[in-house]
Amino acid sequence: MSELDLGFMGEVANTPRGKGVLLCIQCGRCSSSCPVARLTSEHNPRRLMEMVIMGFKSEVLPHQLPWYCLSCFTCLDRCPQGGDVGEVMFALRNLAVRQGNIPAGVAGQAKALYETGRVINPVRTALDKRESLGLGKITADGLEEVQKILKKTGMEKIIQSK
Amino acid sequence: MVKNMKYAFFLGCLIPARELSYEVSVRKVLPELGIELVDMKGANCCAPFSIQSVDYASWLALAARDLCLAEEMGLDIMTLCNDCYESLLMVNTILKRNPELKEQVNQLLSEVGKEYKGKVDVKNLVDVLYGDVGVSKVKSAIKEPINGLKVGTQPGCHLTKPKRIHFELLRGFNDLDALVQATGAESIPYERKEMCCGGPLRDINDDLARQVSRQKLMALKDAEVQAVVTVCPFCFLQLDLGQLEIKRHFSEEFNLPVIHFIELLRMGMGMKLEDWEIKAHRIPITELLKNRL
Amino acid sequence: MGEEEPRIGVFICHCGVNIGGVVNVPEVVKYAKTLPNVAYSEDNIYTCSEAGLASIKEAVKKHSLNRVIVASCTPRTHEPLFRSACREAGLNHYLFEMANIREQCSWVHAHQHERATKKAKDIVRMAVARASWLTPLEEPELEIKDTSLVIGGGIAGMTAALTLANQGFKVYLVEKEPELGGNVRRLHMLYPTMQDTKELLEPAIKAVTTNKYIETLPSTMVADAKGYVGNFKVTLDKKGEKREIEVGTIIVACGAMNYTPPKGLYQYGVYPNIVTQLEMDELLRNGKIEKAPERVVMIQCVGARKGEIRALDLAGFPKSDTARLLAKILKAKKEEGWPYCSKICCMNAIKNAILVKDRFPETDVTILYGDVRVYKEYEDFYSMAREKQVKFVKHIEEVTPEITQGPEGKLTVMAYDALSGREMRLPCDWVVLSTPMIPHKEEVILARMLKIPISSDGFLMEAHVKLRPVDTQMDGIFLAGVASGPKDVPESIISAKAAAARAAILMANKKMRTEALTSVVDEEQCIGCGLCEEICSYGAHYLEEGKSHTIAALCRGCGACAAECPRRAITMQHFTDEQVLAQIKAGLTEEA
Amino acid sequence: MNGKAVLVVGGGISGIQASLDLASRGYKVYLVEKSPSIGGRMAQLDKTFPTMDCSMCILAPKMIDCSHHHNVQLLTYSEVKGVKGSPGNFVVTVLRKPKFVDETKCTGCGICADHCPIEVPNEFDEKLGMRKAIYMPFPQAVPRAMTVDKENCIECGLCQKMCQAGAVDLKQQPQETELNVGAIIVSIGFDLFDPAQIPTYGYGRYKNVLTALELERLLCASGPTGGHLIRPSDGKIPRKIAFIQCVGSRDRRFGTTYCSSICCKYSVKDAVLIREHEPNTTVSIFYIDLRAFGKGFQEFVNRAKSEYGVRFIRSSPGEIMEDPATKNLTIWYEDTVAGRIENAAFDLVVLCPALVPRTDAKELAKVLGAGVDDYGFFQASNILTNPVDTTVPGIFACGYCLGPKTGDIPDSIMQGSATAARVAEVLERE
Repeated sequence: MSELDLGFMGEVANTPRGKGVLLCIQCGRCSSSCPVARLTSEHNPRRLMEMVIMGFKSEVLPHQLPWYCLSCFTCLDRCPQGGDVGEVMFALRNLAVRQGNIPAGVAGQAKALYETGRVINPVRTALDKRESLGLGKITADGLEEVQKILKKTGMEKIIQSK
Repeated sequence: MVKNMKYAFFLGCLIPARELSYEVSVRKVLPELGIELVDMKGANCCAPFSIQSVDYASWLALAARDLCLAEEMGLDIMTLCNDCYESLLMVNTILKRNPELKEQVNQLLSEVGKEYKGKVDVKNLVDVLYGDVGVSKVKSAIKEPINGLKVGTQPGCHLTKPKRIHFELLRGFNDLDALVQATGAESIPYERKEMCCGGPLRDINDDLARQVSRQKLMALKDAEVQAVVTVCPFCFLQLDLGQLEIKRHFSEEFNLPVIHFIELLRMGMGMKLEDWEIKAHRIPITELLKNRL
Repeated sequence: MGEEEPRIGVFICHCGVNIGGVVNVPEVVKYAKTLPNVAYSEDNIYTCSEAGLASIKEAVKKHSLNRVIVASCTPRTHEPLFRSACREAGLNHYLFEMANIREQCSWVHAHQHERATKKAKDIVRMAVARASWLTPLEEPELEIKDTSLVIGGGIAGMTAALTLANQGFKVYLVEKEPELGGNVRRLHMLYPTMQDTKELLEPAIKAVTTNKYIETLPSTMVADAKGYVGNFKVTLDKKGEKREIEVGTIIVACGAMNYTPPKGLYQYGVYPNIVTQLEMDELLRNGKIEKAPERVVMIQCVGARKGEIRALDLAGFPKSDTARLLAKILKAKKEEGWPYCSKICCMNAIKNAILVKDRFPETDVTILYGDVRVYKEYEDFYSMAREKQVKFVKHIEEVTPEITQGPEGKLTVMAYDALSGREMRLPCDWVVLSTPMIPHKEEVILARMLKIPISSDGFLMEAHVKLRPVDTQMDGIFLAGVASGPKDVPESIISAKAAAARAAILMANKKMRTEALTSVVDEEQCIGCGLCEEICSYGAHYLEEGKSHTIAALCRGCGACAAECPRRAITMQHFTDEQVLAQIKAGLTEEA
Repeated sequence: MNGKAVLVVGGGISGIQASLDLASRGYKVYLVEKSPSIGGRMAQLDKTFPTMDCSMCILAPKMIDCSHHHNVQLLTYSEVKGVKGSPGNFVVTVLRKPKFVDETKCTGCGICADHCPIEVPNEFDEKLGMRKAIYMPFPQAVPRAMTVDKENCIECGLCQKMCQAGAVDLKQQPQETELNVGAIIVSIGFDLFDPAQIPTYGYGRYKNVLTALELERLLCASGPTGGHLIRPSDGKIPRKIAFIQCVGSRDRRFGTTYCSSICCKYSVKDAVLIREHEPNTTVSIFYIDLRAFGKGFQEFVNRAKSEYGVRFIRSSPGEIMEDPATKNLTIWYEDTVAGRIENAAFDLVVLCPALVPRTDAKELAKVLGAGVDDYGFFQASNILTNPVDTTVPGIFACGYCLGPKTGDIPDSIMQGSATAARVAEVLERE
């Protein structure tokens, strides 16, 4: 039995995308609508909200739980309380990242973003193909500004720490 | 009234890197319908969901920077990818409604000499075709109707959800179907149309991502459609490439061709696909469209 | 039998398909016509409809009927209607008889059409036999005194008193405590407006005490009550000083009390910082919680929604010793808890949670619930609490939360979170128990005195739980506030106003007629044994000069005295031996 | 009779109670009702908890009392169009819509309806049954007179020809009447939230998804199926039935954030009735919080569980899907206590929609100058101390038009009596 964190719900609720957790009445419309929850018992957005409310911080943040969400926003449409479960997931992932819990795929995209200004970059053959089709060049015109912004927001640090 | 048919064209990351055929078709078809596309020089990644998961402020600032570029161009944005669309649209909506947040974001942007003013709108390919061009004009542009083809459409989550954002803009769930019908093809209703393709779980839990796609494909198969029509390049990738992966992992074969909507429209307008474009589909479309290719 | 030959009209109702779908109604009509003294018979789709009633009136005139029988549903709901139709046709309404062929026939034999039809004929035959013996009766007219007694000076009692006084009726307002205000006095603030209770009470008390029509009698109990609707004689007792008043109506607003758990239940009374919501309210009001607690845990439904009271225990209402019986049940319930939902505890807990949060924003307030029953707009109050970061946790109620005390007096609640399936350890500084509102002893004594039955939950019973929620089975006595079950302030006020409205009807009319269905003592036969006085639950018999007499206004026509009388000196009007025996005989006779 | 008059708007149970209390107290009462008959929602119900009395059977005597009472004047098929004046002296304009039938002549025999060639869905039966263009909404209607529904009437004149009482008058004109009253009571009741607004539940698309009020009509012996519980798609007896709570209630998306207060309770009642009707039919109730407050309800829930085997599942389902071939329904839900996401097939699904203000509540409020609350219900002048006063002196409200003030029948009756008390307080003071 893990120790409950008294302030976890407040911590989540105080983030820009996490306020919805306070609206949750645990009705289960999100979980029964969630395409992932229907496939695996590991993911259950309703239970995740309950764990946040109760303060099971150590069971939520270091694990894969918030990363199962597809962000398909079905729950946002169906939540009768406007609890924005899918949005709260972003709040949880933001907090998880700050604890160092970031899946490799996401970390890779973030890194690419910082280094190139884009999360996906073309391979050599694609570049050649573009040229042969007369499509415009992919430039890095905005990169410098992107890096400045990411430094300012502190995301650069997160990227470098990985 | 003549609508402003000129857009700042936001390509995003995935399309220019991996789905050139989509880009080519858009560049061929839209001018024919009177849409002028102006490339956005210096645009950065929209900050999709993966980036939003890392940091909130970075998302707002990066998307706002793209919006600033469009403001400088004096044009509304048109996106192809649903991820780009939702990201830019949400930030645009949030910042327009929240002056305090706008102030904070502008503080970040001042670092790079930009200021978000909230003067442009964000649209998607479907919005532009449905709202600006109009179904009737699309229909009249069809020279070789795709008669007899039964398709299931995949508008993709972020074209329609959350409803409170999209419905306010009067952008509906059935816009894509109306456009598909205009090409002569038949849009068959199927269960779980609103369901996600599974793509966002790629690289996080590939197995689950495939299982979600599989559910979607099974529903499409049950409705006896001949092909899936997508708008979002991620949906396309997940459902097209995904079928090969499902075959590998579940030994289950759907053989359901996946087509970008713009390709359907292009063929209907009498512009044939080129060989490399046909081959860009991992599930072959040659059998299905043999008379048109 | 009356002087003229009986001419009976029999009206048989289809009740849509309720009866007509099972019983062959036309056949019963045909059969009825063959019975002795039946002059006319017909069927109606709905005899209770305006058309049906018009048809009865027409037939009475056209066929010179002097008895009317309607074979349809239950007299409980429909007899008054048909009786008034008879009256309008110029017939004494005691010459009307009802045969129930729905509840007692078509509904219970829905799949046996033929046998149901035969039974319907039997029932009609019995009614016809009885009807031949019916005699016209006159209903006594009673004077109604236009003064009222309101028992209980809480918010409901004060509201009822003011409502009557505002209409110009003299009201005696009796309160056992030295001050008015009742349960609300003990509260700090009222949900959902978070209004100070003083703002509610002070104007009300002032309005009551300055009203020239209201005589407020604090520190006073009702010692005895006699009489009947319109003419109650009540003895009041103010610390031994007795006084008798006469009133026309009585409104019982005697309130209820908060359940205090027995020592040891949820460690109540064992550890100091375990209190009820009411006690927490007082602590907050008096600023007794000085240091910000780290966490406050509230537990809902302590002693509520638990245990079973069998309705049988209270059925009947025997005169013998209701108070003792009830005391026994009350005691039993204290151990087991009360079976009902007390309705207001969820909002009360939320109110206190908000008060704690407002005072100590950093304090964690966790409410363990089974169901959050924040009905009506209180849902918004619940949302408000959640937005203030009060935590609501559905715990597995079957597992009683375990409360232990640590070294520095710190409490720990162990419970199961039903919705995450995890065991929770909740260290806390306070445990607050939400306990139900329960009936109190005075209520039981009053019930006995006023002869009002008690429902299975221990509260005073309404005349009809659905249709007559503030009336009692005793004419002229009404219920207001929580005496009939848990209510919050606005609900109590509404019920008090409703009770006042019902009482005002009687007093404004200044007189009323009562049932003629009463017992009559044949003084020649009576030996003055007093058995009837003893058996009567309503106090309708008294002995004078060695003979029993009936107070018609109190007699409910139950017939217990007639059955008990060793000399057969008591006759129940409208249920005479001749009438009943004729009916039974007809029942035992085979269909002709 | 003390010569003072009161207007009661809305002839449901609370309006009826207010009217009877006032009339018995000696006031002249004008009872205005929009539809052809008084009776309101209670008339539509099958049985009432906990006595399981047939709702109509206990209501009908009160309705008839109203029509017989020498102090009550019924103005059915009528609407309030204007109000002037002040407490003690209101002048009210009432529009009497033409019934095209002379109420004083009509005996309600129904021969006209037998011959009317036009059939339309009956609103009283929640459109599950049919009525004619000349009709009586239900057999126990008060006043017992026919009404011509001019929107659907083809003016063939058959009704006029068949009526032996000469009551049909197709040329009847609307009439405006002015009433002088001392006080006004509003008791116009509620409407149901349209469940089609929650598309994932398929109401309106799936034939076997019903509202609870539609179910009441199906269970009622005088309903469109004669009390046979059959499902609309194929007339078969449903063997698995589900109730879904909070359809539109407790929902911020539609502004209906309140709890409708009655759905949990009537669902348990309906479940028990169904089990008594069809012992081989199972019933599951999907709920969020089971709000069985009020006298006797918790005990009733316990009995429903133990004696009747009704299943209670703590869950608000995400969606319902229909099998196009069998029209059976699959509910996707999470048993939140077990933490399992499941789907289960049902033959019939009953949605319990939120109770919302009447569509014309705002208009009436405007005519009266009375305030409405955030939801559109009539606003009480002080929810604690004056719960049945509107914001206008001399105008009172009772029943569900005040919002879900616990809302069930006894509460509506208490409020009806309470408004009668308030009226007397105001009128006697002068």
